[in-house]
Amino acid sequence: MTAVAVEPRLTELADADLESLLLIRHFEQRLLELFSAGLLHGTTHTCLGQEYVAVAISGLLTDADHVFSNHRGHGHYLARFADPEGLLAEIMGREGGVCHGVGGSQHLYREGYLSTGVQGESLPLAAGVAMKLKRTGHGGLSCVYIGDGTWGEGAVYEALNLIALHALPVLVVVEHNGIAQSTPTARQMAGTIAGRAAAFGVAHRRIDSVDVAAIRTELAPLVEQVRTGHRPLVVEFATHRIGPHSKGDDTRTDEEIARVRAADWLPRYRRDHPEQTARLEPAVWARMDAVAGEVSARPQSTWERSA
Amino acid sequence: MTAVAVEPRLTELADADLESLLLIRHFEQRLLELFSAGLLHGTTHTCLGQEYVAVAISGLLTDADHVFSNHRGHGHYLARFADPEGLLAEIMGREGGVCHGVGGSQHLYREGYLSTGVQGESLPLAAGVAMKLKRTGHGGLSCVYIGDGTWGEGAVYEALNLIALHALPVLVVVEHNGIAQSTPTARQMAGTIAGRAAAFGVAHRRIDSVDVAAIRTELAPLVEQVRTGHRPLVVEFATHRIGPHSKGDDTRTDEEIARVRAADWLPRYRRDHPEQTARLEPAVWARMDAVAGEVSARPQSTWERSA
Amino acid sequence: MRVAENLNLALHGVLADDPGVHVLGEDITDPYGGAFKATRGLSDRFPDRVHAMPLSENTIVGVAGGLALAGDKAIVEIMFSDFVGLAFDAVLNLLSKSVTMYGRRVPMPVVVRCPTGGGRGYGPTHSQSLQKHFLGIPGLSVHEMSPFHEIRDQFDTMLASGEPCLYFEDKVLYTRPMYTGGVVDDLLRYELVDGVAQVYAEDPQAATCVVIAPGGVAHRAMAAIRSVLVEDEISCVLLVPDRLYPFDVGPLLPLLARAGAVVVAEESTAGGTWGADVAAAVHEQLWGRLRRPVVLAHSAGSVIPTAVHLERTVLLQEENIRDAIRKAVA
Amino acid sequence: MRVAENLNLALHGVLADDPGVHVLGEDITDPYGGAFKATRGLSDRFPDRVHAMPLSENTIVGVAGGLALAGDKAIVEIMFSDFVGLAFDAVLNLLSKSVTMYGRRVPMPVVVRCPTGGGRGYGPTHSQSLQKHFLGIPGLSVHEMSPFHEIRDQFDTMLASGEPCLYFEDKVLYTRPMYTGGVVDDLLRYELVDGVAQVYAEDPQAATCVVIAPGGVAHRAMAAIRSVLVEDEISCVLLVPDRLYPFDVGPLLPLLARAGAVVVAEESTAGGTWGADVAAAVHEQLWGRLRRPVVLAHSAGSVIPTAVHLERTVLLQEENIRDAIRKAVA
Ligand SMILES: Cc1ncc(C[n+]2csc(CCOP(=O)(O)OP(=O)(O)O)c2C)c(N)n1
Ligand SMILES: Cc1ncc(C[n+]2csc(CCOP(=O)(O)OP(=O)(O)O)c2C)c(N)n1
Ligand SMILES: [Mg+2]
Ligand SMILES: [Mg+2]
Repeated sequence: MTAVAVEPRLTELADADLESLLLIRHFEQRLLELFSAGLLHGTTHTCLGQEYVAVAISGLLTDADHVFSNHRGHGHYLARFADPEGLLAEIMGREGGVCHGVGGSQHLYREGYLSTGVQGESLPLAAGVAMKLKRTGHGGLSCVYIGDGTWGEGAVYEALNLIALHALPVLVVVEHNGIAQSTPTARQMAGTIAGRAAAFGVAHRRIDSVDVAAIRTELAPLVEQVRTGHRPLVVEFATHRIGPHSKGDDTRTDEEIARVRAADWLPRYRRDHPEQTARLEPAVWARMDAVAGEVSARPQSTWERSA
Repeated sequence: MTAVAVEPRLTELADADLESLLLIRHFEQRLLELFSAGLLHGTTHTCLGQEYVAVAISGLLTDADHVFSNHRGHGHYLARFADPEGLLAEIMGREGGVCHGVGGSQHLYREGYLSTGVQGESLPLAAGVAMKLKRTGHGGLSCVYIGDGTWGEGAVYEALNLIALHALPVLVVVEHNGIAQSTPTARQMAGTIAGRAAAFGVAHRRIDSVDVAAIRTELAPLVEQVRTGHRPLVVEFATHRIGPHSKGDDTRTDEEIARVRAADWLPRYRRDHPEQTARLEPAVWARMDAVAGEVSARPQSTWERSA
Repeated sequence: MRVAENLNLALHGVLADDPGVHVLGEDITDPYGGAFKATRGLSDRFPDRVHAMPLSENTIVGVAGGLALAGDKAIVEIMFSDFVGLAFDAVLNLLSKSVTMYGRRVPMPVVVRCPTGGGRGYGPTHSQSLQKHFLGIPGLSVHEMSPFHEIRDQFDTMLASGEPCLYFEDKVLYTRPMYTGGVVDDLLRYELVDGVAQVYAEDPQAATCVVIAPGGVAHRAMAAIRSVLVEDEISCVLLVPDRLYPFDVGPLLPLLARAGAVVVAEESTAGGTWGADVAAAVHEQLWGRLRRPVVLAHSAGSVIPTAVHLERTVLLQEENIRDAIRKAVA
Repeated sequence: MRVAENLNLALHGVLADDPGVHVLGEDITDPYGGAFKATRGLSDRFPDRVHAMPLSENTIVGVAGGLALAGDKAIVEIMFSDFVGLAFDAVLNLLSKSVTMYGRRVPMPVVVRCPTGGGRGYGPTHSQSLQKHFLGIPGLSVHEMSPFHEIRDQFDTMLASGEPCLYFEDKVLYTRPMYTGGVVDDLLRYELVDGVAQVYAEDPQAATCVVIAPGGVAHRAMAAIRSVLVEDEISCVLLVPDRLYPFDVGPLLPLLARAGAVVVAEESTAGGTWGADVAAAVHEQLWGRLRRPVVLAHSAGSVIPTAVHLERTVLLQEENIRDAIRKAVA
């Protein structure tokens, strides 16, 4: 979480991966614009600056895996499903939304994917799914994204204890962006995430890089261990939240915001791979223009109330 | 929790300490007899074999300290207040009970002392009291007794995080008897208690001894650190529950029961200090006879319902 | 057969018949078999689907939800229902919401068993009746064990509902016999109508008072209707439902209207009770046809003391139901 | 003055006047000042008694209890009331029990502030009205913010009660003005009688319908009584209490009896509502003096959707109250 002093050249990614990264970024920037224009209601939490986490992890997952996401989940969803239409329609309450507009930004469900806005709930759920996956024996795992602040919640520890005890195939991805809403991690968390994993005998790996390819290479064998060895793993990404917590509620100092902005992977990637970025980015923009236009024109979602 | 191979001679204790140890033992044996005789209702959890923990710790506490106890709390109470009448009356629902018979065995309150039967609740409460004690600045601390099984509860971790973050004068005494109700610790807990303390940057000391004097000598400087340095501490006693969880619900094997019995401090102390024990034990018996007789003859407690 | 045995058999049966069912809880495995022995023999017979859990009520319920999400089913034992408050969030915001908040029903077949109630001297944190706190949560239903209802049928219904269910088991029932064959004793008969047990000495259609009570209160209610029959010649019918929420008073209205006097008895402490909810529905439906408002009988608005002589002054007793009946028909 | 400002001033005032009061919560310190800015300026002014807490709702409430046990007082902010379920055990079995279960009252002056309710498109887990789940817990009272009640007075009352209090703050109120001087607008007047605001256009003693609603619903209820007055010439009086539980209908009975028609409106989802509890008390007291049963108006028995057009179909609206009034006087 200190700005990277030496910045090695980022590995060039496959077009699909870069597209995924750019899609998440431009999707969310479009969201913030729509909010500013008064076209969206409620709330939203963007993952600006953290997109690479979801893209790196998604590349290590299979269809047999279950993903559990949180309030800051657009990246997790888009990296897995590349479905900006379904997500935008959900957030705008238009026809074709992933959950008919009932769940909204924080509450998404699709086969093998679930998010919720109550911090800490997902780990027990993921443990339960992993119990079943382990029994089924096809090597599926539960992948849970949580933030550093969410380590305040007791449920995280209860579940981690159980996951370790039962040797469940659970991959906990911690997006440690150094802040929870407005509170710096140092004011929320005593000790470290590595220490917490060790307390339960769970493997831990810290990732400081923003290089998607390098991250995957480093994590692939460990993730394989989760699947086949039923060795749960906590991967801690030292990352940076570039945007506000939700909308316009950033009380960090200008210096602090400048510092996190400086850690953004996108300018680095543009600098290291100008040609590829220039080739792909306009198409993503165009796609988001089209998606925003098309979805905004859809009728409001309909929903048959079940309970 | 493995039986002590070499048994060094136990330090001779002051009469008052030995009396306290014996009082707890004979109080609880009397309780089990009263239960068998059908003279007691409800439930009770004895600390047979663990008495020395409470006595050792109580010797390190002052009147400024607050004690938080749990379901297995008779020893904690008696070591602090030497009040078998009040406790027995409470358990029997007779006049003069600590809480007029409302709380019973598990729910005791006296100035500076509180117990409750819901596992995990006491640590947050103790943290709150410690916040106040720290502000007051008279060196008081919160002392919380919990079992190994209680580390299943998320509240323990939430509170520990807070205690460490705010550098609160909290002494967590873990009576690690290797079992929770019927479940061996290995089936309940992944990792270790030491690891858990370390995860939050909290000091930890494991005590394998049953020698009250030696334990106090070892812990005194650390407890002083809790008071004056506001350095919270987890003391883990490797101890043995000789009796059943509550009454007659011991499903351990005969070997296992023999093993825990072999670790009992009392036969050792009797062997090492036969004269002192022979001198004091009859008086404790006699006192418990008198207490049991006197309290049993009291009228039922009365209580003015507040809410 | 005792109720505890019927419960144990139901668990055995569900596990035997459906390979997708799991049982989770604290101290539930053999030889201990649970604090109230309900799960005895399960782990020996189904070792891979009976899971001993650490003291982690919140997470146990969440894990059950995960098993359900993955296509299995789960039955959780909360050792004492008093601790289900630790899982309140998991029940309210995780399991119930998973069924309802994703725009289509996501099945979540989970039963949370809650041994409940007082009368055993276990004290204020091990004796409560918390059913009322779980009423009116969309996607959640609340059921209760009774000596009239075959427990296996209840489990089958709950698991088939595809939504989380709380199942309250009054601890005083465990050692009581299950009733079979329509006979309670030499005086009382019963009949199951639409899942509601009707218990009566004389023709229920001619009863002058209807008492509605969950399973845990049934024995106190039966004692009360017996004594008002003998002492006051008041003929009552007792209705014991198997589900407290949602609770449809519709099918009961003819009986209630004919009697014109209704008592709802439950062990909950005063305030915001299940009875108040039932009463609201009854008053709405039978306005002008009752002699007086539905009489609510419940425990005092008080903590539940440990000492038996004090506990008795707080918890709903047979006499309270008797008094309620007399008030209702006065 | 806006309600949020009144709330903020109340917090400032309590901290300034009583050196034993602490405020605890997530993201409550400056410059952020809380998710809804209620705590703005507190930590700058009282740095050692305003405590930023990790995401640990259960423990925050427990810590507040500890401060109280040690002789201080505490006000907790739960960021969204939806999360208070995580502290259900701490409220039920720790704080409330500490007051009541030790044979004598152990004071536990703790206020748990719960920003609550929907209408802002925050979705199913950030929009609920959970008041009803906390009714009838011995040793616990449930209060609600309103535009008629000086919030400082409410805090003083709650802290002086020596028992834990839940204080629900409907989020839609934050940006609304506080009413002062007995005047709502050109049509409506109000008066505070025994802590209950009476809001009316015409002589309340001559009202044909009484609407009872907590603070969060007051604006919808006022819109409803205004429109039934104009459209249907139905004269209503709206009663807005500052405390939902315990709630004594006694002093209101003359008003209710004279009107003969009563509506209770709340935002809670259907089932086991506060209104049902109020109705039970009213029916018991005014049997034979009401034209029809108390009409309960509440949200649908449904999850609360995120999309505004769907949310509207679920949450209690002005129209629902209007319809309830028409039904009550029909
Ligand atoms: C149980 C619960 N408490 C509080 C909140 C409000 N809240 C939403 S996000 C958040 C901060 C989470 O921080 P972190 O886990 O670090 O994730 P980040 O926002 O940094 O991605 C808070 C306090 C919540 N959603 N759930
Ligand atoms: C929240 C909660 N869950 C479950 C219980 C039931 N219970 C009482 S004691 C106990 C075991 C506690 O084990 P441990 O902490 O090791 O203490 P020990 O009994 O060994 O002293 C259990 C499960 C409880 N009292 N509270
Ligand atoms: Mg964060
Ligand atoms: Mg133990």
